[in-house]
Amino acid sequence: MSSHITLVYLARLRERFGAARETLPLAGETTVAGLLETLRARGGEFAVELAAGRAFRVAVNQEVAGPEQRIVAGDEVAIFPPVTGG
Amino acid sequence: MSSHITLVYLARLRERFGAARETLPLAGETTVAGLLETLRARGGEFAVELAAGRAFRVAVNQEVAGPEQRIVAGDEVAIFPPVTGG
Amino acid sequence: MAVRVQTADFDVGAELAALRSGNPAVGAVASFIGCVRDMNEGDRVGGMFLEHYPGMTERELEKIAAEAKARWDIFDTLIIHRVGELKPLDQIVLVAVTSAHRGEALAACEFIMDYLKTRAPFWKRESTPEGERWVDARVSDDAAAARWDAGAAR
Amino acid sequence: MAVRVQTADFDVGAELAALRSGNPAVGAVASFIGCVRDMNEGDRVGGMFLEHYPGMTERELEKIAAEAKARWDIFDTLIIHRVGELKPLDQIVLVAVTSAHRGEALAACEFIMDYLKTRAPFWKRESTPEGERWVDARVSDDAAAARWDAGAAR
Repeated sequence: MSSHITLVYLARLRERFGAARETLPLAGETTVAGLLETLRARGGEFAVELAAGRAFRVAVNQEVAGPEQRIVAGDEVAIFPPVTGG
Repeated sequence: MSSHITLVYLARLRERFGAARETLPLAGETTVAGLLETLRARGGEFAVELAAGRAFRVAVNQEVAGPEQRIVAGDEVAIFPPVTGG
Repeated sequence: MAVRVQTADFDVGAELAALRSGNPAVGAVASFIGCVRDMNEGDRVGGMFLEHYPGMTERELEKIAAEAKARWDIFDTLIIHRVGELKPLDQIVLVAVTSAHRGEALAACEFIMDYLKTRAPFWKRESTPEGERWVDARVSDDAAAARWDAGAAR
Repeated sequence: MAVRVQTADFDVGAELAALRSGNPAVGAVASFIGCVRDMNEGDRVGGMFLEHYPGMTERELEKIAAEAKARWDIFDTLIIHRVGELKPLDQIVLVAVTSAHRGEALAACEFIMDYLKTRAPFWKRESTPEGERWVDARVSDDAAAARWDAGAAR
Protein backbone atom coordinates (compact mmCIF):
# COMPACT_ATOMS: atom_id res chain seq x y z
CA MET A 1 0.00 0.00 0.00
CA SER A 2 1.51 3.28 -1.11
CA SER A 3 1.79 6.12 1.38
CA HIS A 4 2.63 8.65 -1.29
CA ILE A 5 0.89 10.72 -3.92
CA THR A 6 2.27 11.63 -7.33
CA LEU A 7 2.23 15.27 -8.39
CA VAL A 8 2.21 16.09 -12.12
CA TYR A 9 3.07 19.57 -13.39
CA LEU A 10 2.24 20.50 -16.95
CA ALA A 11 3.10 23.15 -19.53
CA ARG A 12 4.07 26.53 -18.06
CA LEU A 13 3.84 25.23 -14.48
CA ARG A 14 6.17 22.33 -15.30
CA GLU A 15 8.73 24.90 -16.45
CA ARG A 16 8.18 27.20 -13.46
CA PHE A 17 8.46 24.40 -10.91
CA GLY A 18 11.40 22.84 -12.74
CA ALA A 19 9.88 19.36 -12.62
CA ALA A 20 7.38 17.27 -14.58
CA ARG A 21 6.45 15.13 -11.58
CA GLU A 22 7.36 14.48 -8.00
CA THR A 23 6.37 12.07 -5.25
CA LEU A 24 5.09 13.43 -1.96
CA PRO A 25 4.58 11.41 1.22
CA LEU A 26 1.00 11.46 2.47
CA ALA A 27 -0.10 10.06 5.80
CA GLY A 28 -3.87 9.65 5.93
CA GLU A 29 -5.62 12.04 3.59
CA THR A 30 -5.85 15.66 2.58
CA THR A 31 -7.82 17.82 0.16
CA VAL A 32 -6.87 19.77 -2.94
CA ALA A 33 -6.98 22.94 -0.81
CA GLY A 34 -4.77 21.32 1.82
CA LEU A 35 -2.24 20.14 -0.74
CA LEU A 36 -2.08 23.58 -2.34
CA GLU A 37 -1.43 25.10 1.12
CA THR A 38 1.45 22.67 1.62
CA LEU A 39 2.93 23.54 -1.76
CA ARG A 40 2.57 27.30 -1.27
CA ALA A 41 4.44 26.96 2.02
CA ARG A 42 7.50 26.00 0.01
CA GLY A 43 7.68 29.63 -1.15
CA GLY A 44 9.41 30.60 -4.40
CA GLU A 45 7.59 29.74 -7.64
CA PHE A 46 5.12 27.55 -5.77
CA ALA A 47 3.97 30.49 -3.65
CA VAL A 48 3.77 32.75 -6.70
CA GLU A 49 2.04 30.43 -9.17
CA LEU A 50 -0.41 28.82 -6.74
CA ALA A 51 -1.40 32.07 -5.02
CA ALA A 52 -5.11 32.75 -4.69
CA GLY A 53 -6.38 34.46 -7.82
CA ARG A 54 -3.85 32.84 -10.16
CA ALA A 55 -5.35 30.85 -13.00
CA PHE A 56 -4.52 27.16 -12.62
CA ARG A 57 -6.46 23.89 -12.54
CA VAL A 58 -6.11 20.72 -10.49
CA ALA A 59 -7.01 17.18 -11.56
CA VAL A 60 -7.12 14.23 -9.18
CA ASN A 61 -6.66 10.90 -10.91
CA GLN A 62 -7.13 12.69 -14.23
CA GLU A 63 -10.48 14.24 -13.31
CA VAL A 64 -10.72 18.00 -12.82
CA ALA A 65 -11.19 18.64 -9.08
CA GLY A 66 -12.32 21.47 -6.84
CA PRO A 67 -10.72 22.59 -3.55
CA GLU A 68 -12.78 20.21 -1.40
CA GLN A 69 -11.80 17.09 -3.38
CA ARG A 70 -10.30 14.43 -1.11
CA ILE A 71 -6.79 13.18 -1.86
CA VAL A 72 -5.52 9.84 -0.52
CA ALA A 73 -2.31 7.85 -0.87
CA GLY A 74 -1.81 6.49 -4.35
CA ASP A 75 -3.60 9.39 -6.05
CA GLU A 76 -2.15 11.25 -9.01
CA VAL A 77 -2.66 14.99 -8.65
CA ALA A 78 -1.95 17.21 -11.66
CA ILE A 79 -1.62 20.99 -11.54
CA PHE A 80 -1.75 22.88 -14.81
CA PRO A 81 -2.63 26.21 -16.48
CA PRO A 82 -6.00 26.72 -18.22
CA VAL A 83 -6.00 24.64 -21.38
CA THR A 84 -5.32 26.13 -24.82
CA GLY A 85 -5.59 23.24 -27.25
CA GLY A 86 -7.22 22.73 -30.64
CA MET B 1 -35.78 41.91 -81.43
CA SER B 2 -37.52 38.81 -80.11
CA SER B 3 -41.26 38.91 -79.59
CA HIS B 4 -41.27 35.67 -77.64
CA ILE B 5 -40.48 34.43 -74.17
CA THR B 6 -38.95 31.08 -73.29
CA LEU B 7 -40.66 28.93 -70.68
CA VAL B 8 -38.58 26.39 -68.77
CA TYR B 9 -40.22 23.58 -66.78
CA LEU B 10 -38.17 21.64 -64.28
CA ALA B 11 -38.31 18.40 -62.30
CA ARG B 12 -41.83 17.18 -61.50
CA LEU B 13 -43.44 20.00 -63.50
CA ARG B 14 -41.34 19.15 -66.54
CA GLU B 15 -42.79 15.64 -66.35
CA ARG B 16 -46.35 16.83 -65.74
CA PHE B 17 -46.32 19.33 -68.59
CA GLY B 18 -44.54 16.89 -70.89
CA ALA B 19 -41.95 19.46 -71.96
CA ALA B 20 -38.64 20.88 -70.73
CA ARG B 21 -39.14 24.21 -72.50
CA GLU B 22 -41.40 25.99 -74.90
CA THR B 23 -41.51 29.30 -76.69
CA LEU B 24 -44.51 31.58 -76.24
CA PRO B 25 -45.28 34.67 -78.29
CA LEU B 26 -45.48 37.83 -76.22
CA ALA B 27 -46.67 41.15 -77.58
CA GLY B 28 -45.74 43.98 -75.24
CA GLU B 29 -45.38 42.82 -71.69
CA THR B 30 -47.10 40.84 -68.95
CA THR B 31 -46.46 39.83 -65.35
CA VAL B 32 -45.80 36.51 -63.66
CA ALA B 33 -49.41 36.52 -62.49
CA GLY B 34 -50.62 37.26 -66.02
CA LEU B 35 -48.51 34.50 -67.53
CA LEU B 36 -49.76 31.99 -64.96
CA GLU B 37 -53.34 32.96 -65.82
CA THR B 38 -52.62 32.32 -69.49
CA LEU B 39 -51.10 28.91 -68.73
CA ARG B 40 -53.95 27.88 -66.40
CA ALA B 41 -56.42 28.71 -69.16
CA ARG B 42 -54.94 25.79 -71.11
CA GLY B 43 -56.63 23.47 -68.62
CA GLY B 44 -55.30 19.94 -67.99
CA GLU B 45 -52.11 19.62 -66.00
CA PHE B 46 -51.44 23.34 -66.30
CA ALA B 47 -54.71 24.16 -64.55
CA VAL B 48 -54.05 21.53 -61.88
CA GLU B 49 -50.39 22.23 -61.11
CA LEU B 50 -50.54 26.02 -61.30
CA ALA B 51 -53.78 26.36 -59.31
CA ALA B 52 -53.73 28.81 -56.42
CA GLY B 53 -52.41 27.09 -53.31
CA ARG B 54 -50.17 24.67 -55.19
CA ALA B 55 -46.51 24.83 -54.25
CA PHE B 56 -44.44 26.04 -57.18
CA ARG B 57 -41.90 28.77 -57.82
CA VAL B 58 -41.24 31.10 -60.76
CA ALA B 59 -37.91 32.56 -61.82
CA VAL B 60 -37.55 35.30 -64.43
CA ASN B 61 -34.15 35.36 -66.09
CA GLN B 62 -32.94 32.94 -63.41
CA GLU B 63 -33.98 35.13 -60.48
CA VAL B 64 -36.85 34.02 -58.25
CA ALA B 65 -39.82 36.29 -58.95
CA GLY B 66 -43.10 37.22 -57.31
CA PRO B 67 -46.51 37.58 -59.03
CA GLU B 68 -46.00 41.30 -59.83
CA GLN B 69 -42.69 40.74 -61.63
CA ARG B 70 -42.76 42.21 -65.16
CA ILE B 71 -42.08 39.89 -68.09
CA VAL B 72 -41.01 41.22 -71.50
CA ALA B 73 -40.05 39.66 -74.81
CA GLY B 74 -36.74 37.80 -74.64
CA ASP B 75 -37.17 36.79 -71.00
CA GLU B 76 -36.60 33.26 -69.77
CA VAL B 77 -39.32 32.24 -67.31
CA ALA B 78 -38.85 29.04 -65.32
CA ILE B 79 -41.57 27.29 -63.34
CA PHE B 80 -40.51 24.63 -60.86
CA PRO B 81 -41.43 22.85 -57.61
CA PRO B 82 -39.90 23.89 -54.28
CA VAL B 83 -36.23 22.88 -54.30
CA THR B 84 -34.97 19.73 -52.58
CA GLY B 85 -31.23 19.68 -53.18
CA GLY B 86 -28.19 18.97 -51.06
CA MET C 1 -15.49 31.58 -53.56
CA ALA C 2 -15.43 28.63 -55.97
CA VAL C 3 -18.72 27.06 -57.06
CA ARG C 4 -18.88 23.86 -59.09
CA VAL C 5 -21.85 21.85 -60.33
CA GLN C 6 -20.74 18.52 -61.76
CA THR C 7 -21.70 14.90 -62.35
CA ALA C 8 -18.28 13.63 -61.26
CA ASP C 9 -17.44 12.69 -57.69
CA PHE C 10 -15.03 14.88 -55.70
CA ASP C 11 -12.01 14.19 -53.50
CA VAL C 12 -12.76 15.81 -50.13
CA GLY C 13 -9.19 15.63 -48.83
CA ALA C 14 -7.75 17.24 -51.96
CA GLU C 15 -10.45 19.93 -52.07
CA LEU C 16 -9.98 20.95 -48.44
CA ALA C 17 -6.20 20.96 -48.80
CA ALA C 18 -6.45 23.14 -51.91
CA LEU C 19 -8.89 25.55 -50.23
CA ARG C 20 -6.47 26.40 -47.43
CA SER C 21 -3.21 25.82 -49.29
CA GLY C 22 -0.65 28.54 -48.98
CA ASN C 23 -2.70 30.65 -46.54
CA PRO C 24 -1.08 30.41 -43.10
CA ALA C 25 -3.72 32.79 -41.71
CA VAL C 26 -6.28 29.97 -41.89
CA GLY C 27 -6.85 28.54 -38.43
CA ALA C 28 -10.15 26.83 -39.13
CA VAL C 29 -11.65 24.76 -41.93
CA ALA C 30 -15.30 23.83 -41.45
CA SER C 31 -16.84 21.46 -43.93
CA PHE C 32 -20.00 19.57 -44.62
CA ILE C 33 -20.53 16.57 -46.87
CA GLY C 34 -24.03 15.50 -47.84
CA CYS C 35 -24.43 11.84 -48.80
CA VAL C 36 -27.15 9.71 -50.38
CA ARG C 37 -29.00 7.68 -47.76
CA ASP C 38 -30.62 4.33 -48.48
CA MET C 39 -33.77 5.30 -46.54
CA ASN C 40 -36.03 8.35 -46.73
CA GLU C 41 -39.46 8.91 -45.21
CA GLY C 42 -39.50 5.24 -44.22
CA ASP C 43 -38.88 3.86 -47.70
CA ARG C 44 -35.83 2.10 -49.02
CA VAL C 45 -34.07 4.21 -51.64
CA GLY C 46 -32.10 2.39 -54.30
CA GLY C 47 -30.77 5.51 -55.99
CA MET C 48 -31.66 8.99 -57.04
CA PHE C 49 -31.46 11.41 -59.89
CA LEU C 50 -30.55 14.98 -59.07
CA GLU C 51 -31.87 17.56 -61.54
CA HIS C 52 -30.91 21.23 -61.56
CA TYR C 53 -31.50 24.44 -63.52
CA PRO C 54 -28.19 25.10 -65.28
CA GLY C 55 -27.19 28.72 -65.09
CA MET C 56 -29.51 29.65 -62.26
CA THR C 57 -27.88 27.03 -60.03
CA GLU C 58 -24.43 28.57 -60.34
CA ARG C 59 -25.83 32.08 -59.84
CA GLU C 60 -27.68 31.08 -56.68
CA LEU C 61 -24.67 29.27 -55.24
CA GLU C 62 -22.47 32.29 -55.94
CA LYS C 63 -25.00 34.56 -54.24
CA ILE C 64 -25.12 32.27 -51.21
CA ALA C 65 -21.31 32.24 -50.98
CA ALA C 66 -21.18 36.04 -51.30
CA GLU C 67 -23.78 36.42 -48.55
CA ALA C 68 -21.76 34.17 -46.24
CA LYS C 69 -18.65 36.19 -46.98
CA ALA C 70 -20.51 39.41 -46.16
CA ARG C 71 -21.93 38.06 -42.90
CA TRP C 72 -18.87 36.36 -41.40
CA ASP C 73 -15.20 37.05 -41.14
CA ILE C 74 -14.10 34.24 -43.42
CA PHE C 75 -11.40 33.83 -46.05
CA ASP C 76 -12.83 31.53 -48.65
CA THR C 77 -15.68 29.18 -49.47
CA LEU C 78 -16.08 26.14 -51.67
CA ILE C 79 -19.36 24.68 -52.86
CA ILE C 80 -19.37 21.53 -55.00
CA HIS C 81 -22.73 20.02 -55.87
CA ARG C 82 -23.20 16.90 -57.91
CA VAL C 83 -26.09 16.30 -60.31
CA GLY C 84 -27.31 13.29 -62.27
CA GLU C 85 -27.58 9.67 -61.15
CA LEU C 86 -26.45 8.96 -57.59
CA LYS C 87 -26.69 5.87 -55.39
CA PRO C 88 -26.63 5.29 -51.64
CA LEU C 89 -23.28 6.18 -50.02
CA ASP C 90 -22.43 8.58 -52.87
CA GLN C 91 -21.34 12.08 -51.96
CA ILE C 92 -23.81 14.76 -53.12
CA VAL C 93 -22.49 18.06 -51.86
CA LEU C 94 -19.39 19.55 -50.25
CA VAL C 95 -19.43 22.92 -48.54
CA ALA C 96 -16.22 24.18 -46.96
CA VAL C 97 -15.27 27.47 -45.33
CA THR C 98 -11.90 28.77 -44.13
CA SER C 99 -11.45 31.39 -41.43
CA ALA C 100 -9.01 32.46 -38.75
CA HIS C 101 -11.38 31.16 -36.06
CA ARG C 102 -13.69 28.20 -35.74
CA GLY C 103 -16.91 30.00 -34.79
CA GLU C 104 -17.03 32.00 -38.01
CA ALA C 105 -16.11 29.01 -40.19
CA LEU C 106 -18.72 26.72 -38.64
CA ALA C 107 -21.50 29.32 -38.69
CA ALA C 108 -20.83 30.24 -42.32
CA CYS C 109 -20.76 26.56 -43.32
CA GLU C 110 -24.15 25.96 -41.68
CA PHE C 111 -25.58 29.13 -43.22
CA ILE C 112 -24.51 28.07 -46.70
CA MET C 113 -26.02 24.60 -46.30
CA ASP C 114 -29.32 25.97 -44.95
CA TYR C 115 -29.65 28.40 -47.84
CA LEU C 116 -28.46 25.91 -50.40
CA LYS C 117 -31.25 23.54 -49.35
CA THR C 118 -33.93 26.20 -49.74
CA ARG C 119 -32.71 28.44 -52.55
CA ALA C 120 -30.56 26.54 -55.02
CA PRO C 121 -32.55 24.92 -57.83
CA PHE C 122 -31.91 21.23 -57.25
CA TRP C 123 -34.57 18.52 -57.23
CA LYS C 124 -34.21 14.92 -56.08
CA ARG C 125 -36.05 12.04 -57.71
CA GLU C 126 -35.71 8.85 -55.69
CA SER C 127 -36.03 5.24 -56.81
CA THR C 128 -37.98 3.23 -54.24
CA PRO C 129 -39.51 -0.27 -54.37
CA GLU C 130 -42.80 1.47 -55.29
CA GLY C 131 -41.16 3.28 -58.20
CA GLU C 132 -39.73 6.72 -58.81
CA ARG C 133 -40.85 9.76 -56.85
CA TRP C 134 -39.89 13.39 -56.58
CA VAL C 135 -38.87 14.32 -53.06
CA ASP C 136 -41.07 16.97 -51.45
CA ALA C 137 -39.47 20.02 -49.87
CA ARG C 138 -38.96 19.67 -46.14
CA VAL C 139 -40.61 22.22 -43.89
CA SER C 140 -37.60 21.87 -41.56
CA ASP C 141 -35.31 23.14 -44.32
CA ASP C 142 -37.35 26.30 -44.70
CA ALA C 143 -37.29 26.75 -40.93
CA ALA C 144 -33.52 26.30 -40.86
CA ALA C 145 -33.01 28.95 -43.51
CA ALA C 146 -35.56 31.30 -41.91
CA ARG C 147 -33.44 31.38 -38.73
CA TRP C 148 -30.83 33.38 -40.59
CA ASP C 149 -33.36 35.80 -42.06
CA ALA C 150 -34.66 36.59 -38.61
CA GLY C 151 -31.10 37.41 -37.60
CA ALA C 152 -31.34 34.72 -34.93
CA ALA C 153 -28.55 34.87 -32.40
CA ARG C 154 -26.32 31.86 -32.43
CA MET D 1 -16.48 7.24 -31.13
CA ALA D 2 -12.77 7.01 -31.98
CA VAL D 3 -10.31 9.27 -30.18
CA ARG D 4 -6.67 9.52 -31.17
CA VAL D 5 -3.83 11.66 -29.81
CA GLN D 6 -0.77 11.45 -32.02
CA THR D 7 2.31 13.28 -33.27
CA ALA D 8 1.75 12.13 -36.87
CA ASP D 9 -0.29 14.09 -39.39
CA PHE D 10 -3.65 12.71 -40.55
CA ASP D 11 -5.32 12.24 -43.94
CA VAL D 12 -8.66 14.09 -43.75
CA GLY D 13 -10.14 12.49 -46.86
CA ALA D 14 -9.30 8.97 -45.72
CA GLU D 15 -10.54 9.62 -42.17
CA LEU D 16 -13.88 11.02 -43.30
CA ALA D 17 -14.38 8.23 -45.81
CA ALA D 18 -13.62 5.63 -43.12
CA LEU D 19 -15.98 7.27 -40.62
CA ARG D 20 -19.00 6.92 -42.88
CA SER D 21 -17.91 3.85 -44.82
CA GLY D 22 -20.50 1.14 -45.10
CA ASN D 23 -23.25 3.09 -43.36
CA PRO D 24 -25.83 4.13 -45.96
CA ALA D 25 -27.92 5.75 -43.21
CA VAL D 26 -25.38 8.59 -43.04
CA GLY D 27 -26.73 11.64 -44.83
CA ALA D 28 -24.44 14.21 -43.25
CA VAL D 29 -20.76 14.44 -42.36
CA ALA D 30 -19.76 17.60 -40.53
CA SER D 31 -16.09 18.18 -39.90
CA PHE D 32 -13.72 20.72 -38.52
CA ILE D 33 -9.98 21.01 -39.08
CA GLY D 34 -7.87 23.26 -36.88
CA CYS D 35 -4.62 24.52 -38.41
CA VAL D 36 -1.52 26.32 -37.15
CA ARG D 37 -1.62 30.01 -38.06
CA ASP D 38 1.49 32.11 -38.63
CA MET D 39 0.07 35.00 -36.59
CA ASN D 40 -1.44 35.13 -33.11
CA GLU D 41 -2.23 38.15 -30.95
CA GLY D 42 -0.43 40.30 -33.49
CA ASP D 43 2.86 38.39 -33.41
CA ARG D 44 4.41 36.26 -36.10
CA VAL D 45 4.47 32.62 -35.06
CA GLY D 46 7.21 30.44 -36.51
CA GLY D 47 6.00 27.23 -34.95
CA MET D 48 4.51 25.72 -31.83
CA PHE D 49 4.85 22.88 -29.42
CA LEU D 50 1.65 21.25 -28.25
CA GLU D 51 1.88 19.57 -24.85
CA HIS D 52 -0.81 17.37 -23.33
CA TYR D 53 -1.52 15.25 -20.27
CA PRO D 54 -1.35 11.66 -21.51
CA GLY D 55 -4.15 9.55 -20.12
CA MET D 56 -6.33 12.44 -19.04
CA THR D 57 -6.42 13.76 -22.60
CA GLU D 58 -7.92 10.58 -23.99
CA ARG D 59 -10.40 10.35 -21.09
CA GLU D 60 -11.59 13.92 -21.62
CA LEU D 61 -11.96 13.50 -25.37
CA GLU D 62 -13.94 10.30 -24.84
CA LYS D 63 -16.20 12.08 -22.36
CA ILE D 64 -16.74 14.94 -24.82
CA ALA D 65 -17.63 12.49 -27.59
CA ALA D 66 -20.03 10.61 -25.29
CA GLU D 67 -21.72 13.87 -24.31
CA ALA D 68 -22.19 14.81 -27.95
CA LYS D 69 -23.66 11.38 -28.65
CA ALA D 70 -26.08 11.80 -25.73
CA ARG D 71 -27.19 15.27 -26.81
CA TRP D 72 -27.66 14.80 -30.54
CA ASP D 73 -29.02 12.15 -32.82
CA ILE D 74 -25.71 11.23 -34.40
CA PHE D 75 -24.10 7.99 -35.52
CA ASP D 76 -20.42 8.38 -34.90
CA THR D 77 -17.69 10.84 -33.97
CA LEU D 78 -13.99 11.06 -34.66
CA ILE D 79 -11.52 13.22 -32.76
CA ILE D 80 -7.86 13.28 -33.81
CA HIS D 81 -5.57 15.70 -32.00
CA ARG D 82 -1.89 16.11 -32.75
CA VAL D 83 0.77 16.91 -30.14
CA GLY D 84 4.45 17.84 -30.33
CA GLU D 85 6.17 20.21 -32.71
CA LEU D 86 3.94 21.87 -35.30
CA LYS D 87 4.54 24.63 -37.82
CA PRO D 88 2.28 27.08 -39.68
CA LEU D 89 -0.12 25.38 -42.12
CA ASP D 90 0.10 22.08 -40.18
CA GLN D 91 -3.16 20.40 -39.23
CA ILE D 92 -3.70 20.27 -35.44
CA VAL D 93 -7.10 18.73 -34.89
CA LEU D 94 -9.84 16.96 -36.80
CA VAL D 95 -13.35 16.58 -35.42
CA ALA D 96 -15.94 14.80 -37.55
CA VAL D 97 -19.52 13.75 -36.87
CA THR D 98 -21.90 11.61 -38.93
CA SER D 99 -25.68 11.79 -38.72
CA ALA D 100 -28.77 11.28 -40.82
CA HIS D 101 -29.32 15.06 -40.97
CA ARG D 102 -27.08 18.08 -41.25
CA GLY D 103 -28.35 20.08 -38.27
CA GLU D 104 -27.43 17.39 -35.76
CA ALA D 105 -24.04 16.72 -37.33
CA LEU D 106 -23.05 20.40 -37.47
CA ALA D 107 -24.25 21.16 -33.94
CA ALA D 108 -22.45 18.16 -32.46
CA CYS D 109 -19.26 19.07 -34.32
CA GLU D 110 -19.33 22.60 -32.94
CA PHE D 111 -20.15 21.33 -29.44
CA ILE D 112 -17.17 18.97 -29.49
CA MET D 113 -14.79 21.71 -30.65
CA ASP D 114 -16.03 24.19 -28.03
CA TYR D 115 -15.60 21.67 -25.23
CA LEU D 116 -12.33 20.38 -26.55
CA LYS D 117 -10.91 23.91 -26.42
CA THR D 118 -11.92 24.39 -22.78
CA ARG D 119 -11.72 20.93 -21.23
CA ALA D 120 -9.11 18.79 -22.93
CA PRO D 121 -5.64 19.16 -21.42
CA PHE D 122 -3.64 20.62 -24.29
CA TRP D 123 -1.29 23.58 -24.04
CA LYS D 124 0.28 25.55 -26.86
CA ARG D 125 3.77 27.04 -26.65
CA GLU D 126 4.46 29.36 -29.58
CA SER D 127 7.78 30.42 -31.06
CA THR D 128 7.73 34.14 -31.90
CA PRO D 129 10.51 36.57 -32.86
CA GLU D 130 10.60 37.52 -29.15
CA GLY D 131 11.11 33.91 -28.11
CA GLU D 132 8.89 31.13 -26.81
CA ARG D 133 5.65 31.78 -24.98
CA TRP D 134 2.78 29.76 -23.59
CA VAL D 135 -0.53 30.79 -25.11
CA ASP D 136 -3.05 32.12 -22.60
CA ALA D 137 -6.56 30.69 -22.52
CA ARG D 138 -9.06 32.71 -24.53
CA VAL D 139 -12.06 34.11 -22.75
CA SER D 140 -14.05 33.58 -25.97
CA ASP D 141 -13.41 29.84 -25.75
CA ASP D 142 -14.91 29.67 -22.27
CA ALA D 143 -17.86 31.69 -23.51
CA ALA D 144 -18.34 29.35 -26.47
CA ALA D 145 -18.39 26.31 -24.21
CA ALA D 146 -20.64 28.00 -21.64
CA ARG D 147 -23.33 28.42 -24.31
CA TRP D 148 -23.91 24.69 -24.24
CA ASP D 149 -24.04 24.52 -20.45
CA ALA D 150 -26.76 27.15 -20.42
CA GLY D 151 -28.73 24.96 -22.82
CA ALA D 152 -28.73 27.85 -25.28
CA ALA D 153 -31.19 27.39 -28.10
CA ARG D 154 -29.63 27.06 -31.48
